[in-house]
Amino acid sequence: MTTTYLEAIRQAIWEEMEKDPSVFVLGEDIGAYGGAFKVTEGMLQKFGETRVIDTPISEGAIVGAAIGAALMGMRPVAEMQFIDFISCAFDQLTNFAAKNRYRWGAGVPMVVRGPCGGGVRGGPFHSQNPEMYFVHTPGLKVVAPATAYDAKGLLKASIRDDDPVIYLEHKFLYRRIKEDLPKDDFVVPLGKAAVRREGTDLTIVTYGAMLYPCLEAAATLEKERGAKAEVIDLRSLLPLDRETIVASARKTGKVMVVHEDTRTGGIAGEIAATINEEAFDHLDGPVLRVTAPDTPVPYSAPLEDFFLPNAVKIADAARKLVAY
Amino acid sequence: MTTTYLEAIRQAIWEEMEKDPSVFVLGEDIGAYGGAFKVTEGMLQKFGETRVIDTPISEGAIVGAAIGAALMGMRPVAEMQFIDFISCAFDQLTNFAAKNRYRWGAGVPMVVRGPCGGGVRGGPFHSQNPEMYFVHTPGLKVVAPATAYDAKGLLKASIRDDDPVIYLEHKFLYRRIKEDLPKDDFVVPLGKAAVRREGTDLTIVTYGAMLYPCLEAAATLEKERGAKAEVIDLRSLLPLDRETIVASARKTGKVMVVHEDTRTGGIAGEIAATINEEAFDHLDGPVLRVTAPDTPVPYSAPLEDFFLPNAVKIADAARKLVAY
Amino acid sequence: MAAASTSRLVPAATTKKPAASGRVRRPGAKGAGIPKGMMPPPDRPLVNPGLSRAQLLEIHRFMRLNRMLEDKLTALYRQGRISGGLYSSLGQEAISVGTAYALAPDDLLAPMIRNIGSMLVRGVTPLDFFQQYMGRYESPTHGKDGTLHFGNVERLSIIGPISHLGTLVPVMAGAALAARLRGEAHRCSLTYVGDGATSTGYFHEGLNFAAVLKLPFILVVENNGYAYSTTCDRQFRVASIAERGPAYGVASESVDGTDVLAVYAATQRAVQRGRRGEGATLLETRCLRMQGHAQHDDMRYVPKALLEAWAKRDPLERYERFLVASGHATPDTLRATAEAIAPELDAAADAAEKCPPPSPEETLKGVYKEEGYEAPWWPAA
Amino acid sequence: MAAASTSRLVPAATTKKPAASGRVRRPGAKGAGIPKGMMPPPDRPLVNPGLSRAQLLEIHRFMRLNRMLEDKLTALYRQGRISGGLYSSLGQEAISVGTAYALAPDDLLAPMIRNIGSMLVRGVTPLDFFQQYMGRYESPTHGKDGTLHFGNVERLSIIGPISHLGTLVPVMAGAALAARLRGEAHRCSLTYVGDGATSTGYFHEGLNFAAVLKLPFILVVENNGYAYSTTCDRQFRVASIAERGPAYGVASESVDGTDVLAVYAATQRAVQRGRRGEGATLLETRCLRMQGHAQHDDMRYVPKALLEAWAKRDPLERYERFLVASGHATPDTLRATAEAIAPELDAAADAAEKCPPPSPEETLKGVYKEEGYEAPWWPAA
Ligand SMILES: Cc1ncc(C[n+]2csc(CCOP(=O)(O)OP(=O)(O)O)c2C)c(N)n1
Ligand SMILES: Cc1ncc(C[n+]2csc(CCOP(=O)(O)OP(=O)(O)O)c2C)c(N)n1
Ligand SMILES: [Mg+2]
Ligand SMILES: [Mg+2]
Repeated sequence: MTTTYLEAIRQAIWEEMEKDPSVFVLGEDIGAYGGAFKVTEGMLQKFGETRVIDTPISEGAIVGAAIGAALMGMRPVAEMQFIDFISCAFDQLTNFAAKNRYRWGAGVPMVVRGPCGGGVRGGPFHSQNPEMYFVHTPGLKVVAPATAYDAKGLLKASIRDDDPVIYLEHKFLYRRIKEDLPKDDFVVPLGKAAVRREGTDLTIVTYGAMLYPCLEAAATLEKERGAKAEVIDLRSLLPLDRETIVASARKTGKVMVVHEDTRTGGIAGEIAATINEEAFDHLDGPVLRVTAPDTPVPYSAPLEDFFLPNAVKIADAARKLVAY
Repeated sequence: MTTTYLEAIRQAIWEEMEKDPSVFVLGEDIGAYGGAFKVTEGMLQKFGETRVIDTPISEGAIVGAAIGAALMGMRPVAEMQFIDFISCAFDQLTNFAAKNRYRWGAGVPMVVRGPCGGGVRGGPFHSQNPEMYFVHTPGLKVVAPATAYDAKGLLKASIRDDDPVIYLEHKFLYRRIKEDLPKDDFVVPLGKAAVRREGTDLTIVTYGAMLYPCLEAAATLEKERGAKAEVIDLRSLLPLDRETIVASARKTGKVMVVHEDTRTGGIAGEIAATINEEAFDHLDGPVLRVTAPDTPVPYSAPLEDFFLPNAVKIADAARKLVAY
Repeated sequence: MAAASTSRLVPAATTKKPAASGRVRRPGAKGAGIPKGMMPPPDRPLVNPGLSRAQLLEIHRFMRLNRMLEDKLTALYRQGRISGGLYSSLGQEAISVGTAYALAPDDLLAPMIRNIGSMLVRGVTPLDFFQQYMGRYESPTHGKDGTLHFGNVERLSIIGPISHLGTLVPVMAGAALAARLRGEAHRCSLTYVGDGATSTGYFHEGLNFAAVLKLPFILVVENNGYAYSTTCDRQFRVASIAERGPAYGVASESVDGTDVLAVYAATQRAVQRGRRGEGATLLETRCLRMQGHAQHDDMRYVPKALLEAWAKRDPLERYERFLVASGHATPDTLRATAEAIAPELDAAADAAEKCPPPSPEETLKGVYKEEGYEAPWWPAA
Repeated sequence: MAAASTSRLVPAATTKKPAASGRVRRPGAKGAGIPKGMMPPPDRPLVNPGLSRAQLLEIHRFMRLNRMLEDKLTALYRQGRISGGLYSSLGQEAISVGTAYALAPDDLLAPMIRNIGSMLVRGVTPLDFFQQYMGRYESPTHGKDGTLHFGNVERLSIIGPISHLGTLVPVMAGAALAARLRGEAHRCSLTYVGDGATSTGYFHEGLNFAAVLKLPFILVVENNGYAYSTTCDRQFRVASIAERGPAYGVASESVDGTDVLAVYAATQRAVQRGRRGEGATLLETRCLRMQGHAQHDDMRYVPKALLEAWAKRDPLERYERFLVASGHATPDTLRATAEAIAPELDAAADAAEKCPPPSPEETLKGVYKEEGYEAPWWPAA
């Protein structure tokens, strides 16, 4: 039976809660209602209200309480109704959760997850991609699955991880992406990228919902001019799989990075710097970027469509790079 | 009479308050006490408690109230006692202040300022460099002066600017840096870097307190092997003066970026990407980074000294790049 | 501060607690009843606090317009002619209209997502709303944001909200502070939070800030029983949010939010306190959210009996009964009001639909100040 | 929720307001007096709540140790032998010791920066503190953080603070929640905020969270009159933070923070409520910060008369007078306690100083879990 990206997330939580009594979930409307997107549907009935906790609208307390519980040996999974509201818990995440192990050695095994990303006309406050705020915070981990398999495997790995993980699930993929999943327990290790398409002429590095337009652009390029693009899906943003990126850069000599996040300070910069440092001599062209522009996410259709990277823009940049 | 970096900041606020009745200051202990670092000393006496407002310990309300006042046509200057506490106002800054003009056209002319940076054994929560959280937020501006002249001129420009500015003053420089300042009113425009030292062999891009070890390393290099390093002081991080960076990169062909901020997701990545995009053909070597490692800022002397970039580490990297 | 005498035990709550154990009732859950205190307050007769007939009828028109405008938006939404979030204020119109009507035009007002009525009172037109919900170029946001996410300080004294609940509390305290700094200390500042949003840190920081600085700030709590699916007993452990006034040293009051005249009068009292320099007011208004959280939500979790009880307290019908009973209107004149509004709304919706969307490149404009690109750009402002 | 009757005006404050106008008194300012309510509460006799002689003397020893340890740290600081922030609890020792002593060893405790006494009660040793303040490798943080910024959950049930005020409130609510989830519902959770930190959003979110979930959580407010230089009338508009209990539906109490037995007894009551499943307690303790905010602060802004009034209420001297008067000790035995502590502290400080600093490369370790690099690494834990 094929499983949607959303259902994969739900399964991961469900199975981990069955397996490990220290796992519990908390957040707004996650109990009786099953979550704004129904990710936690049925969990209240199954696990009871001690382990499925509807909270007040207090992101600072949700994350703060998760930290306290994690320090006590629990493995809380906190939901942000939309990931945009993680800004209200920014302080607890970046100062308390991220730095605790470094300071007095006590790890904070917790997951904060929520729907990110655009393409659903959500406007400036229901479409954000906040990954870089956390990628730039040593002590956190950040993952962003693109497939149902990874959604499940990465979430299980995140829950089992002994450090705090920000888990970014792309709402555009929730019901649009599905695949057959193995019946048996599996994890996708944090910090390992996946090569989604092998190639020799060009590397496209991406993650999250942008994987699909990248694959489409790669196919176009091959059809058009036989150029073979390698497509890397980062899956984890922190730790970043620099090895896979650098190896591909050395192989193809040409790299572009595609992200839905805004441009300045996006992860493309980090990747460009890494490639400069570790594969400069192999480069046959500049590391290019296809990203959202430096604006909030606009609401109306023509604007949001212009804002988001897509296969056409990616193919255009790829053509330029191939021809470089 | 020479003016310290700290006094320059004080003068900027003082003079703008004298000139423009819409300017006022708010924050914790800034009135009767004159601020934890005495930046607002004497202002309560001079301007009275309607314009010098001691607030409760509520960073979310300090910044929120500043936003409301700015929307009303005022020009609030809010102090964070240490810039580390800006995390508690992250949501108001990145969601309300940053996005308001884009959404319904009303600008939010305000400044949030506070002491940043390490080197004073402040530990993980009194030494942070939070610039990238804001550089990655379209709608904000971010400045980080390195000299007393810039401290004054940039702060005046920030207060007069019609958009929200995060003003990062480096506490290590407060009383260590001084210079003669012009008697007349002056501003340093936002978004313009300064070339602190001209050179042809190598470009070192930096900002804030790191300017000084960079200049020291440049001098060492020249003495040692006659290599002439150009040193660029960014001054503004957003908008970023890409022109000056790219022009220098085209001239020297070798660029390194030095920042006190942690490495992954630091501004060096953005600069590396920009140079790749706009000066790739001129590069004779990779864009290198000298930065703090990806850890919190440790407290004890041997650790903090190891954590911080310094002239020795910068010179080492520069030698490598020159020899590339 | 008074001297802290010796050990002084303050009772845990001044009134009945919502729940007696760590396990909390869930009204939607199987077999659960209606939590105490969710039923409507006693149905007292409406009392005219001294409004003229013209004013009374104007209030009526705004409430009717509020309702019909939202009905129209819902119809458009179902037809796929608008997208994004659509949040209803059905059953809460008396709160938006009653509070906004009690303000002077230059008092500062910030709506939350269910306060389309407040914005109507301020002079925002149906055309503005339709353009906004349709994401048109001439909308108050050039299509960059949706719903009620807009404002205009200069001409309408409206500050627009963002989605993040509670943020407006300190922002509007700051607006009141700014008015005082500008020598306009008479200008009060008013905004709204839901029962749910009282749990945000901003509620506390902002109200306390206003209290300490004695700002003429009015925080209206629309206690509509639910925050999305969450009932008040999962949100706070007090019987009424008005009980929090003393914790901040501000005046507080709780009124029946289905009685527009009671809401108006309570807001007036708060405004008067503000103008007299007596500081902030926390004003709770009680009601029930009569539709789902937003269009997608079938609110299965709301007990039928509760909806039925509150349906009898429909604020518009109550007010119309009062107007007729008090001789200010007849069923015919009331019907005429509605009949005049309907074609107006149809025309405005059609006009909005014909307006052009923004050009894609508009995306890049206006993040920072740009010469020649100045707000407000929308006709009504 | 109780039915919201009709318009119900709650009085603005249950007790005297701290200030009558938007302009607020500043005690440090020229000509200003001492704000009402800042003077010490009446000096009532201490009452033994049923502690044995051994316990009474143990409490005394902890208080004496608290004071002498801080004196020693101050001396070291002045000699340049420790660096970073040094915050004194002079005059507040009864609060740290009294609250911590009322807990069971497995109750969860999170100190704030002035609660070295609480940590002593828990079993952290002077050597640990000296190593920590000297940034030594064997300190509880390997030199990566300073002051009281450390904890140990497994063996001491201590969660360490960060600098950001208020953060611990929800964190410790979460710790109590976790205990309940683990079937250890008897474990209470206690932490501290200052008068200043009550203004943080976390105070509200965390206390409300604990209230709604009915957690056995005790929030001790150390109202020492000042937040850095800021007096309470700039921080809140209530006479006592205990007045905020009803706003959360939790028990609250205000006690004389210079009376260690009153603090102990009040904490015990809170613990008992927690263990009985009656939820959270907000416990205000009144005192004066008898030194500057930290070492650098000469606290010019604190009126002399205020300091003198509170100096007479020194918690240690008060307690010693009680012990002597009640026949539990003599001046000689009390002196002997101090004399036994002094060489202990000197030895610990010297020992710490001889310990090696961390190697520079330690900087890079332990950001994430690393095999073979597991806390706690310090001897006492
Ligand atoms: C800080 C924050 N967290 C979560 C949300 C998601 N959210 C939007 S509305 C809502 C419920 C609000 O309930 P209430 O405050 O009672 O207002 P009502 O919808 O009943 O008018 C939630 C949880 C948000 N907008 N902001
Ligand atoms: C969120 C936050 N804002 C500001 C500070 C800076 N700061 C440290 S202590 C302090 C005063 C605290 O006063 P109070 O809570 O009364 O505690 P006390 O020092 O009196 O014990 C301030 C403003 C901080 N640590 N955290
Ligand atoms: Mg509600
Ligand atoms: Mg204090």
